[in-house]
Amino acid sequence: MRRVLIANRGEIAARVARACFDEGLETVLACSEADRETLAARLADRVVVIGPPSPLESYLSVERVVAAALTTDCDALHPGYGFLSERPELAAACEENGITFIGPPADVMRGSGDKLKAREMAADLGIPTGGGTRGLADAEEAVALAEELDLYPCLIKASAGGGGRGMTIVRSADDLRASFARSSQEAERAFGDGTVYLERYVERARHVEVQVLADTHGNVVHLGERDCSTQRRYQKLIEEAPAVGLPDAVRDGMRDSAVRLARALGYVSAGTVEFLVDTDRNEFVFLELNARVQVEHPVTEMVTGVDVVREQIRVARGEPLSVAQPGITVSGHAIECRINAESPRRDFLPSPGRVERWTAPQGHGVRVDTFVENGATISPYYDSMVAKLIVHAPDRAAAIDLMLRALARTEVRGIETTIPFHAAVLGTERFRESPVTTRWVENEFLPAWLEGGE
Amino acid sequence: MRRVLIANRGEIAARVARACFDEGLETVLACSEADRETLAARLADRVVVIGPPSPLESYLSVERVVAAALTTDCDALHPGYGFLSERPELAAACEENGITFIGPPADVMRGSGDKLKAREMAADLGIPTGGGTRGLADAEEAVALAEELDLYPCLIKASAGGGGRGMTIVRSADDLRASFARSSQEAERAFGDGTVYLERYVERARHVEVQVLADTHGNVVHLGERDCSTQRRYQKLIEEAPAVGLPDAVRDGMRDSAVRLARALGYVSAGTVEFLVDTDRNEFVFLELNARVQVEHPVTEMVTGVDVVREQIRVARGEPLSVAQPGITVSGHAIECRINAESPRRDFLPSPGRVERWTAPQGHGVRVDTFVENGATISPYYDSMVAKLIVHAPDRAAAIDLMLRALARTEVRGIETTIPFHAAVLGTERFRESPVTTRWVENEFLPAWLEGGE
Amino acid sequence: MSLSPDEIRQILAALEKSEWDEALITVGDTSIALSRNGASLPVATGMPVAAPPAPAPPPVTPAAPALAPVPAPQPVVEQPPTAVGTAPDGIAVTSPTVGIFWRAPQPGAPPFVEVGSAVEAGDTLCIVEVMKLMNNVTAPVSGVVGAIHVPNSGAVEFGQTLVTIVPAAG
Amino acid sequence: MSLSPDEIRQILAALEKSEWDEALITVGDTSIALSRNGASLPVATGMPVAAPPAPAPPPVTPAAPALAPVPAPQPVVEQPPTAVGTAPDGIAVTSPTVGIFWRAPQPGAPPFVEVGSAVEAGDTLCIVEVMKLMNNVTAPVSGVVGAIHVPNSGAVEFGQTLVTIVPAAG
Repeated sequence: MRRVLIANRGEIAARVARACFDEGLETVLACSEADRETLAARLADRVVVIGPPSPLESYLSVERVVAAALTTDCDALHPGYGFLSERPELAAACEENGITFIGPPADVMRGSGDKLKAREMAADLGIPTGGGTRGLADAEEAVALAEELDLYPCLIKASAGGGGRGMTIVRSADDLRASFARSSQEAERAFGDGTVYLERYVERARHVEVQVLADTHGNVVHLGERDCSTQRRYQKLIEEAPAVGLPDAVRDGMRDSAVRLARALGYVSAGTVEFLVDTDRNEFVFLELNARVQVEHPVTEMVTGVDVVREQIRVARGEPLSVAQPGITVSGHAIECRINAESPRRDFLPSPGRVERWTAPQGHGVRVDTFVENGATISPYYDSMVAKLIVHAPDRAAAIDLMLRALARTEVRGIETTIPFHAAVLGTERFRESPVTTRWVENEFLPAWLEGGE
Repeated sequence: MRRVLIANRGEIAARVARACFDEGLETVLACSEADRETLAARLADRVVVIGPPSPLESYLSVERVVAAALTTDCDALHPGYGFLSERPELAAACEENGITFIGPPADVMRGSGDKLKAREMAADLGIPTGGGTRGLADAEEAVALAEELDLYPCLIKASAGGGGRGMTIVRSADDLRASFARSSQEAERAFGDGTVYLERYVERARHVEVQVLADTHGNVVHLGERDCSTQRRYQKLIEEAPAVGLPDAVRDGMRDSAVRLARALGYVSAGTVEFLVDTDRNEFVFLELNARVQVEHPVTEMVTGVDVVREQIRVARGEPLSVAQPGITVSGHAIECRINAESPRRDFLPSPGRVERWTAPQGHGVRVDTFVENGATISPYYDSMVAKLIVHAPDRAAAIDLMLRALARTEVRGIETTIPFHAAVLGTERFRESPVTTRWVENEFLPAWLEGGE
Repeated sequence: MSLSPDEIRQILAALEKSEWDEALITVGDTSIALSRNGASLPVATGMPVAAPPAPAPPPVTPAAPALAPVPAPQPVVEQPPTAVGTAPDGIAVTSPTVGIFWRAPQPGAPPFVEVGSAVEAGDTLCIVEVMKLMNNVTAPVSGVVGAIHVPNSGAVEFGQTLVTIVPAAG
Repeated sequence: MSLSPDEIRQILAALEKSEWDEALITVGDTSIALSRNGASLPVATGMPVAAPPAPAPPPVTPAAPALAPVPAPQPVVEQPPTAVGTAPDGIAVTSPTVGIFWRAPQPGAPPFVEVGSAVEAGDTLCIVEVMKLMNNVTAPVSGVVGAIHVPNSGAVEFGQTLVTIVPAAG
C-alpha cells in the first residue's frame, strides 16, 4: 500500500489523512467542488475534484470515486463513515479494480448490512435479540405477527439501514396499520430497500455498543464498549467510554457477544456491534453491526490508546492487529460532544454558514477532531457537524468537568452551534449522577431546558 | 492562584494559555493593539490591550504590564520568553504588588542574569568556565588580559545579555582594539549595560544546554540536555533532545554541573544552563544560565513527558515539583525546527505579511506550537517566528525522517519561510550522520546549499 | 506595482477630454474611479481586494475583471464599454465529472473535433469516461473549436476546462 | 506603499481643475475620495474590504478611511466638512495606555472637565495612571465635552475612548 484515496469529507477525511500520515502513506482526497479548499483537502497530498457539491454527483457516486482512485494511481481507498462507507458496491468495485478497500470485504459487508440476517446469525449464536419478526410483506402480516408474539409497544425498523430513518414506535394494531406504509416508503427512499420488520420497544433503555477489530489472520478483539444513550430522535449527541454502571455480567456478555458475532460473520476491519440495554431488567439485546469506523471512535481510542483507523489500515494491508486482547486495557473515562451547526433552542434547526472565527481549546486530555478553521464554511449540502470535542480524564466526574471547561473555551463565530446544549446537559445533576436512557434528552432534559430559558 | 496575566504574545502566549487551562487557571492576555485578534488572545479568557504595536510601549513596559495585571485582578503573571521575561524589574514589581511572578524571584534573576557573576559562581563550584576575563574597563585592559591569559582567538561578550548581540570573534590585539568599542556600544543599546568581557573561542564546538527545574522546597532536578548547535549567527534554528554522541563523562558532567549551579544560586522555577562542548577535546565549559522557559523547551517535554510550563506554575504556587530525579527518564529523540518568516535564500531576510493559508501536519509524535492560522499576520513589529514544528520518534534517524515528512506537509501561503532551509539541512548526510558544530550551517551548509540552487 | 501621480494626472486629463460618464481604472494596487453628470460611481467590481480568494481553475472563463489588467490608460478610454467583460478567448467547456478524456468515440476512430472545426450547439466534442460510463460532452454554442486542453486519454477533474469554443459571430 | 502629501496635492489640484463631480483614488494604502455639486461622496465599497477585520474600539477618531493618512489638508478644506466623513458625534479621545482613569488631579479635587465644559486644544481632560505614573490626556481640538465614557477610577485599555469632544464650529 502506497497511496490512499480518501473518499469522504469533513472531520473524518482529516482523521483518515492523519492516520495515513502516521502509516507513511500518501493521500489523495476525492472531494466535491465545494470542498477543494478545506482543511482535509490541504492535509492530503493531492486533491481531485470528482463532481459538484451535490452528494449524489460526488460523494455518493461509486463510479466517480473509483475513477478518481484509478486516475490518481491510488492503490487503496478509505471510505470514512456515511456516504458510501457501508455500500457493498463500492467495496466490490474496489476489488474488481485492484484497489484495496480499507474496510470489510463486500461479501462480509452484505452479511452484516442486512439487519435481519445479522439478527438471525446472532440468535443462532445464542445472543439475545429480543424477539421480533422477519421481514414483513405488508401491514396485515405485521399486525398478525405482533399479536402472536405479544410485541407491543414495538418498533418498525428498516432492514437495510440505520440512523432512525424509517423507524417508528407503535403501541397498537391501529398504530401499526397507520405507520407501516410510511415507514416502508421512508426506508425505500433512504436505502433503496423498503423491507421493514418489528422489534420489541424497550421503554427505558441505554444504547451501548462494542468496538471490535478483526484481521485476516483470524484475530478478533474488542476495545470495550461505548455508551451513546444521550440521543435526540435517534441521533447520537454525546458518547462515552466506558459505559458506567453496568453489572459485570451485562458488560462482559456484550463484549463476548460482539467478538463471537464478528468471528461468526468472518468479519474483517473495524466494526461496531450495537446493543440496547434494558435498564429495568438489566438485560441486553443485539441491535446491529455497523461495518465502518464510527463517528464516536475517538472515545475508545482515548481510553485504550489503540488507534482504530491505523488498525484498519494495518488490517487492509494484510498485517495482523497490533494488539491482542490481554494487552488491551480501558483506563479513565472519555466523553465526546458532537458540535453541530444547529440551533438547539429552535428545534435543532441547521445553521450553515461561514465560520468567521474558530478557536478550539488546547490542553492535556483534550482532543478536537474537526475540519473547521477561521473562514471555513459549513455547507448546506452536507451534515451539520462542525467538530467533535473529546476529553479524557481519570474518571467520569473529572471528564465532565474537563468537558465543561473545554466547551466554555470553544469559540465559534458566524454560525449557531449545539455548544450551549452540551454545556447544559453536562451541567445537570441527572447526567452527572448516573447514565441516562435514550429518551431522557427528549422527554426530560429538553422540555425543562427550553422552559428554563437560559 | 486563580487568574494569570500572560505578558507575552505569539506561540509562547498560546503555550502558556494551554498550561493554565491544564492547571484550571483563568487567563488574561496583555497584548499590544496588533495582537488583539490573534489565536493567543482567543485562547485566553480575556484580553487587555496595553499599548500600541511598538514593543517599547507595550510588551516591554513593566508599568503597563503590571497595571494590566492589577486592573484585571490577576494574582499571577507569566512572562513567557524574551521581552521582560528576564528583567528583575518586572519580577520585583510583581512582588511589590502582590502578584505571583511565574519565574525566579528578582534577586535570583539578578544573580543568574549577570553573566560574569554566574561564571564566578560556577568557577567556585569547580565547573569549567574556560578561563576568560572579568568585566573590562576599556580596550587596553582587554588587550593586556588577552595577552596575559593567552586567549586568542577569543569572543567579546556582553555581560548583561545573550542572543549574540555585542558578541564578536577576535583573533589578535588589533582585532580586539578595532572591535571593543562597537561591541560595548551594541551591548549598551541592547541591554542598557555596556559591560563586556573576553572568553576563549572554541573553533569546533557544540552548544549543549541542560534544562533544570527547582522548587521552593529545595528540590532541584534536571530533564536531560538539548543540543542547539544548528545555529546561524548565534540564532538557534534546530534543537534536539537528547544531545547524541557525547561521552558519558561529558554528559553527566554537564547535568551534574547544572544542578549544582542551580542549587548554589538558590534557583527557583525553570531554567537552562548553557554549555559549550569542545568537540576536539571532549570538554565542556559553562556559558550562562537562562532564567526563563526557553523557545526549545518542547523537545525536552517530548522526551521526558514532563510539562515544563506546568511545573513553573506548580513551583510558583509553592508546590513541590511533580517529579523527582529518579523518575525522570529520557526516551526516544525529539527535534524542533523553528519556522521563521524569513527568506533563507536571501540571507534570511524577514518576510512579514499575511498568512493566507496555514496547514500544519497532524500525526502521532508531531507537535506544532504556533499562533498562526488562516489569515494570521506576521507583524513586522515582532520576531519572525511563525511556528515551532516538533517531532518525537524512537531514535534520531526516525525523528529526522518524521520531521522531513512533517516539513513536507506544512503549507504556508502568503509569506516566505525557512521550511526549505530546514528540509535541506535535515536532508544532508552530514546532519544525519553526526551532531554538527555551531559554525557548520554558516561555514559549510549554507555556502553549498546556496551554490547548489535547489 | 502602482501608477505615479504624474501618470494618474495624465489619465485624468485623458478621461476628462473623453465622453465617458463613469470610469474605473485599476493598475496593480492603484485604482481610479470616476463619474459625472449624475452617473453613479462605478465602484470597483474589479478591485482585486474585494474578490474572495479565487478557487483554482474557474469552471468557466472568467468574465474579465472590468478593466483590471489594462496597462495603458488611453485604450481604456476609447474602448466601448460593451467590450468590457467579454472574454476574447471564447467559451470554456468543462468536464461534468472526474474521469478519462477521450477525443474519439472509440480507439482508432477519428476524433470528434480538431482545433478549427466548426461545431453546432449540441455537437459532441469529446467523451469523459467514468469507470465504464461514457459521458458525451457537447458544444453549448455554435462556433469554432479554439483549443483542446487535454491530451487524449488524460485524467480530468470535475470542472476542468476541456475545450474552448469561439462562438460564431452574431 | 503610500502617496506623499505633495503627490496628493498634485492629484487634487488636477482633479479640482477637472469637471468631475465625484472621484475615488486608491494608491496602495492611500485613498482619496472626492465629490462636489451635491454628489454623494464615493466612499469606497472596494476599500474597507482591504482593511483587516476592524479591531474593536478604534484607537483614533475614525476620521473617514478615505482621507485618513493625508496630512495635507488644503484641498480638503475646500470641501464641505461633512462630506469628508467627519463623525457628527465629535472627536473621540482615546487612552494612551492601559491603566486607571482619573477625572481629577487628586482625590477630592474638582474634575478637570464635565460634560458641557468648553475646552481649548491642549487642555487636560483626565489622567490615566499606570502604576504610579500619571499620564495627562489633553484635548486634541477646541470644543465642548460631549461625553465622558468611563467612570472615575475605572480600568481602561489602550485605545479605549475616554472622552468625546464636539469641535468648535469654524
